[in-house]
Amino acid sequence: MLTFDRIVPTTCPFCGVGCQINLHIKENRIVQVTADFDKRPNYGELCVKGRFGTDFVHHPTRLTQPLIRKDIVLGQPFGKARPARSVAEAYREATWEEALTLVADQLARIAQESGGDAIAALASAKLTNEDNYLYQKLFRSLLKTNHIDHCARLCHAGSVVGLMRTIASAAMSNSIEEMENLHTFIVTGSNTTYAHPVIALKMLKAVDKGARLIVVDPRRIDMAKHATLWLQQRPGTDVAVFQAMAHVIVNEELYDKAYVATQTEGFEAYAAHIQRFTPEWAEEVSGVPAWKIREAARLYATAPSAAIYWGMGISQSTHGSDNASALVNLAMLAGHLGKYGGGLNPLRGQNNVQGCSDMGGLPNVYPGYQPVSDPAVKAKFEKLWGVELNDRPGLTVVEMAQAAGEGRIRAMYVMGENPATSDPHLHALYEHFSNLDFMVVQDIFPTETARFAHVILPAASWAEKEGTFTNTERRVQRVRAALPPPGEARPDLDILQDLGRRLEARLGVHTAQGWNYAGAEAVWREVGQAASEYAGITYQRIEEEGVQYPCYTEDDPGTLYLYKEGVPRGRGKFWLMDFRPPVELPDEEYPFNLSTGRLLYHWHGGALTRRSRLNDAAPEPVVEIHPVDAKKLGLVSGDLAKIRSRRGQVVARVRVTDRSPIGTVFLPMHYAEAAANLLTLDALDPDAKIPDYKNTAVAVEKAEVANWELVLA
Amino acid sequence: MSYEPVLTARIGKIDPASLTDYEAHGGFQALIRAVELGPGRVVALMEEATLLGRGGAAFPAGIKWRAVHQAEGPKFVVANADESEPGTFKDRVLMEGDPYALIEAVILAGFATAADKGFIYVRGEYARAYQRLRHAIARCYEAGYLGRDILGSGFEFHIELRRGAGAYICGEETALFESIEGKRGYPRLKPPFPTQAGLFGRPTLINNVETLINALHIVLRGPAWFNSIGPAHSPGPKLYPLSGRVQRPGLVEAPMGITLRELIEEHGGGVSGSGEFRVALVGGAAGAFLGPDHLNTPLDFRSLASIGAALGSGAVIVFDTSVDMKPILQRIADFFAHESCGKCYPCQLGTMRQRDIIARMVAGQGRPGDLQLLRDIGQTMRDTSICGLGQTASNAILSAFELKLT
Amino acid sequence: MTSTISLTIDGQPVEAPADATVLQAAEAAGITIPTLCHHPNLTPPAVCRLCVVEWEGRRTLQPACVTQVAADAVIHTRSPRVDLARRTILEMLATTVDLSDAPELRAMLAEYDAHPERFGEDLTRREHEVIIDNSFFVRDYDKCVLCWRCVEACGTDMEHAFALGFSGRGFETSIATFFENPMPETTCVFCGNCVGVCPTGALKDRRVFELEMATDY
Amino acid sequence: MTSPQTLALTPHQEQALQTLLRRYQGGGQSALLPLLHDIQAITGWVDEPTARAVAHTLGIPEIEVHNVLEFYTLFYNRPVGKHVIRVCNDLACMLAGHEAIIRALADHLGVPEQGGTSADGRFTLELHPCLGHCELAPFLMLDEEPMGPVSPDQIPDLLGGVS
Repeated sequence: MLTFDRIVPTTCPFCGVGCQINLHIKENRIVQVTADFDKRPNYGELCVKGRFGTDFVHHPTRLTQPLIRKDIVLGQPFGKARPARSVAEAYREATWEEALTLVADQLARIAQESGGDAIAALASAKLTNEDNYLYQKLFRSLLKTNHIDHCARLCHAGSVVGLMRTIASAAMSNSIEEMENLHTFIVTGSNTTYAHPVIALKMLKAVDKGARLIVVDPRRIDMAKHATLWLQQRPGTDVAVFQAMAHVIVNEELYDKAYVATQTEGFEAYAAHIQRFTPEWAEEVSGVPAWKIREAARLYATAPSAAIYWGMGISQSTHGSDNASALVNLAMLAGHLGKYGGGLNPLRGQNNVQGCSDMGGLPNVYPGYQPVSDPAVKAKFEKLWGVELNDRPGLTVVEMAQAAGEGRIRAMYVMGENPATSDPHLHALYEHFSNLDFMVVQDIFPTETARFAHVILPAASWAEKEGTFTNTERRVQRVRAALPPPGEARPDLDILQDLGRRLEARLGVHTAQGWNYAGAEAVWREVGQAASEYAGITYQRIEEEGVQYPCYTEDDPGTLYLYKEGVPRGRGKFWLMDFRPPVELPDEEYPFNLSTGRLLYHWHGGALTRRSRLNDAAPEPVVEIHPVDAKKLGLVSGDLAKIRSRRGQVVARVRVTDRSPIGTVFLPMHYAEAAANLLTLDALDPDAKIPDYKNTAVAVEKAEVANWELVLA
Repeated sequence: MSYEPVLTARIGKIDPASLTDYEAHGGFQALIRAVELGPGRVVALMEEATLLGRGGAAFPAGIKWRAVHQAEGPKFVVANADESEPGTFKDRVLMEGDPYALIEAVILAGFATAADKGFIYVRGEYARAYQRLRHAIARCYEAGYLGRDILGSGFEFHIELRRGAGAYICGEETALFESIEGKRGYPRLKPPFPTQAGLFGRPTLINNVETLINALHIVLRGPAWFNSIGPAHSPGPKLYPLSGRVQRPGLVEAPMGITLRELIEEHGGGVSGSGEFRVALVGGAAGAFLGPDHLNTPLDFRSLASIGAALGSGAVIVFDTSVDMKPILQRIADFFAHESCGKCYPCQLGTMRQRDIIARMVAGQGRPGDLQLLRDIGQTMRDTSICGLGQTASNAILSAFELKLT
Repeated sequence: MTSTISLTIDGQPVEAPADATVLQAAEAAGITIPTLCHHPNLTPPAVCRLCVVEWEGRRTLQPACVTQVAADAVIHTRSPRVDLARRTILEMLATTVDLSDAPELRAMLAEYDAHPERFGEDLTRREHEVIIDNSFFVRDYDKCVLCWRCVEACGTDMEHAFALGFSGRGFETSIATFFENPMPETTCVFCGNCVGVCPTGALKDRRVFELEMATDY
Repeated sequence: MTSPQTLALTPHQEQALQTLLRRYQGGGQSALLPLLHDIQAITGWVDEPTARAVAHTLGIPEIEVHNVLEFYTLFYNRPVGKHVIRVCNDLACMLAGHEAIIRALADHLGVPEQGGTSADGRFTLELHPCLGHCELAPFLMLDEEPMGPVSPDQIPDLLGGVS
């Protein structure tokens, strides 16, 4: 029997469920992951990623030394960012002193030449709250730029806008522990068993106990098997289905009259507006039988309490904000807000996407969603940080890249993100990046994005540093250093503080706190000063189990579900919208719809999971094609297929399956060698600035050669 | 020999396929009577008759009928026809020779308890009984004894005939439910009991075939008649499947409490083989060996319990003095090792260890502590097994050692 | 709120909720009852029978993990009958499977003065090849005590994957996949929740297994 | 299970099997034993693809079919002879000389006395726990046909009369 050197409790680094795990360490390697059966939120349950996928931290391609482009000589001008074929060939090892001197010099120079608005920074949904807080503070306080964003833009921006404009709060309202006891619930645009496996288990327990599940999804996802009703809408027709449900709820007078009267506004106009969205009309548009829409509306509206859960399928759309607003309308009609087992619940994709947004990793808000454009807020932060601040909201992820292409952004700093896989229309992105005067990537692996950097800074992984993550249910949980970082890699907090000290010296700016925090805990205490909803959460309190914000004081137990006292906006606003089809529809030249998404065995851009044994379970890109389409194309499982859009092409292995409807092919987003985003388009939701990852017109044909060149190797 | 058989009266006299023949010999008179009396009165009759369950556990049938009668629907009646106890063939003879009687009894039980549906679970190996029941059920539907508005009573009832598939354990009532539900025949934990939560989690009346057939006669002839047969504590007619070394093996119907000697001498024509009685296994593999000292012990529930044995199914297998008992014990041990379902540890492990130890003893390689091991295993199985299989799996073997049969 | 009842456990007066199990009532009173198949997050299968207790007036010993308390019950968690049953079960288990990876069970063997060797050597054992058919975990059914935890975790108690079930029956039962296919060809999603609940090392992270092999030889 | 084996069905059997599966569509787990009995009446045993089809037909997890096939001795998930002879080897039949019957069958079929399938695949000999015909000992069942008491010299005729 093996004995371990130590067992370190921490938070899983993958999805937003935030499972509590124990790392069993032997000779500084993670050899086993377990979970305690009495600990929230997962109570001992894990998925394949959490239990078996953390070995990426030991992958031989970990960055262990600062790297600088070989052609850069200190003190000399150097060229634009352009992709290196191989990190090993194009970079030389450098000392931290040399690398950070270079970074500080260049950022200071560009800030002085063109102003802070020429600098953009990507924060990271993978990193800790403390990392992200300090990161945005560094760019805001020293470089005076609000061009700070992160990949939440690409996943839930539609949800955030849809929720903010109706109820003025974007977090998941209810909690994981309620899921086992649901009465009725809707799951839409969420392949929960893949993307949030442990949450799916709680939902299935509810179904076993008799809960009624309504799945609204074009794909035959596993949850559909367990559904009381499965509404299989045509891709991109979500609004039609939800508006028709609202039509039924209003016209059959199933709505919560007291709630609507006292807690909402705009009902009359809304009720009039939705008259044309009849179930029969919706059947025409979406393909969902009118009777099913009626039945779903009745099940949802007449339940004593009913929850709505959604994922990327709702938000990743050029009408993502409308999709989310349509769901808000339903919840307000039925009065399912502010109760146990109800609510509006966007399932957050990444381990700390909630926290990164909370910490101000967004272009328009400081920590705690306090607008940068609000003079009172600006004054508050100027006082707290002791520096002058910029009140112009910054650019979003895709806009930043586009601005780089136009020369308005000259420098980019990317910490723990990989836009060169996750952004839409990658060919355009590559061109934009290649126009940057200076680019820094701080990461644990030489990612696809790192190939554009002038300087690459090696960071500690999640298992090698202290801090906190905030899970999808707003629970702030501890992350602990279980291992030393490899080589000279350093925790992000150390790197940022070192850089902060250098920038202060060069720019002659001095923040009140300086850049010598005693550790992650000290940073977290400052977060509490910056935003009161975290003030009651201390490291001491979350030693054993996390606490759900809002939590204002140390004796505040935290918040299980939101809106008990009404929504933050005061009255919820019914949002009027029309049905808009997807931007790009299949046509003769590109006859199929491409939907992108996730697999169980991989996560996000694959930077981590492709470097773990998870890759053994799903080693190559696979495109799912419906049997009817496959027959037409002469394809069988195991063939190779070329998928072309107006923007690019990839080759993937064919799997014939009826999981997607006829006419839709599905490609996972995790494979750099067949990056789905080479195909997607960068048209954006007008409000949320989120691209549509679920509707791209493509052509599919048989391919003979895969030609997969593994960028990772 | 004043006793006139009732349970087996029609067997051999009627065509088992013929409903009219059955009706001509008193068939469906009990059901007609029951409909006249009404469910409450039928249940009361069952309570007044001291009918102890004939499957082996000797639980008072009236208590079960009352409990299910009072339970809220939907509810079920199940005929346990999974007769698998070695030496036992009584239910087979009843079903093959008089299949309509079982069907009538199930309908009657369903009527009395206001059940929604009946199941007859027939042992998988009993192909002939299954075919005859299947035929008979179809005839009963045609004749209106099954389906809607039976005998004009307004009562609707259906019977589904099920086949086992080779598992002794499915004679255990909750394992039988699992089997009908399409699962492995694992016995359930009790409580809850079948009358509370049985088949498909609903209140269920489950009786052995012989028990159900007795109900027909209790309704027709009355509890007083029933209680007057045999000993007062466990009265009524009883079927004794008699086999082994007797001159005339076969199914014997006699008043409860007949002695072993009467059974062998008067019904079985005496011991065969050497002609000299050595021992009898009473109650099948789950029962116990009785030696010459017990030839005059009445074969009823209480009398046998008082000497540490059990009537069980009533099966009696006779051994004469020429029989080598070692392979017999080995066979009993093998039987339980083969038939343990494997759910609970004491039985899963104990039946195999018992088999291993008997095997080495039979092979002349026994170890000094082996008998103690068998006793420890036996007590552990009896004390901790989930169901009757494990609880009784050592009885016969330990009783054989008591009688020094080896 | 359920009502509270009084009973006696090991001569000690105990108060317990009326719907508590004997195991819960005893634990609350600070009395330890050994368990094996019982797991707080899973439906108790009550198959191991190691938690049996003697309940005065009841014919058989009662499994504490599933038996509900009753007013005025007099219960003994240790008695000659209880100890004999636990010892015999443990001895039979130890002569059937490899308990080298089950320290809690080995401690129980010592506590109950179990002597598996008294059963002799010529016994039927359950022997299986180690199954290494995926990158995540190995299955070493030599060490499997058939506690059912993995099957329950794979089924409705946790994962709803239904990849695990049973082959054979009785002593010859083994945990198996559909037609004993390799894991990757089943409905397994490699959540490893089965590994997480396995009490004897029969299911093990492949890295741990490989490290042990490397150290052992 | 060693090498996976599959059923070789005639077109007629295949059609009967498909008809059966349609009849049981959506039947749920409670229909599992009846369906398996009905399938075996056509095919003799249940191979992996058929077991999978059973699960899909009834709408239950595949593993439940495996669990049941493995538990019940009358269900077979590996090939079995066209005819199955089950000889009772329990107490009453032992006392009536079942050994001679088994020996005669084993000799005739060329299979071990513990049971097995004849080389031509026509017969499988099985020893079976008490078949509940103790008054007819020694007893055997040829497929579903009960036979007893039988004597060893009847065996050749008995087998010769089978198609």
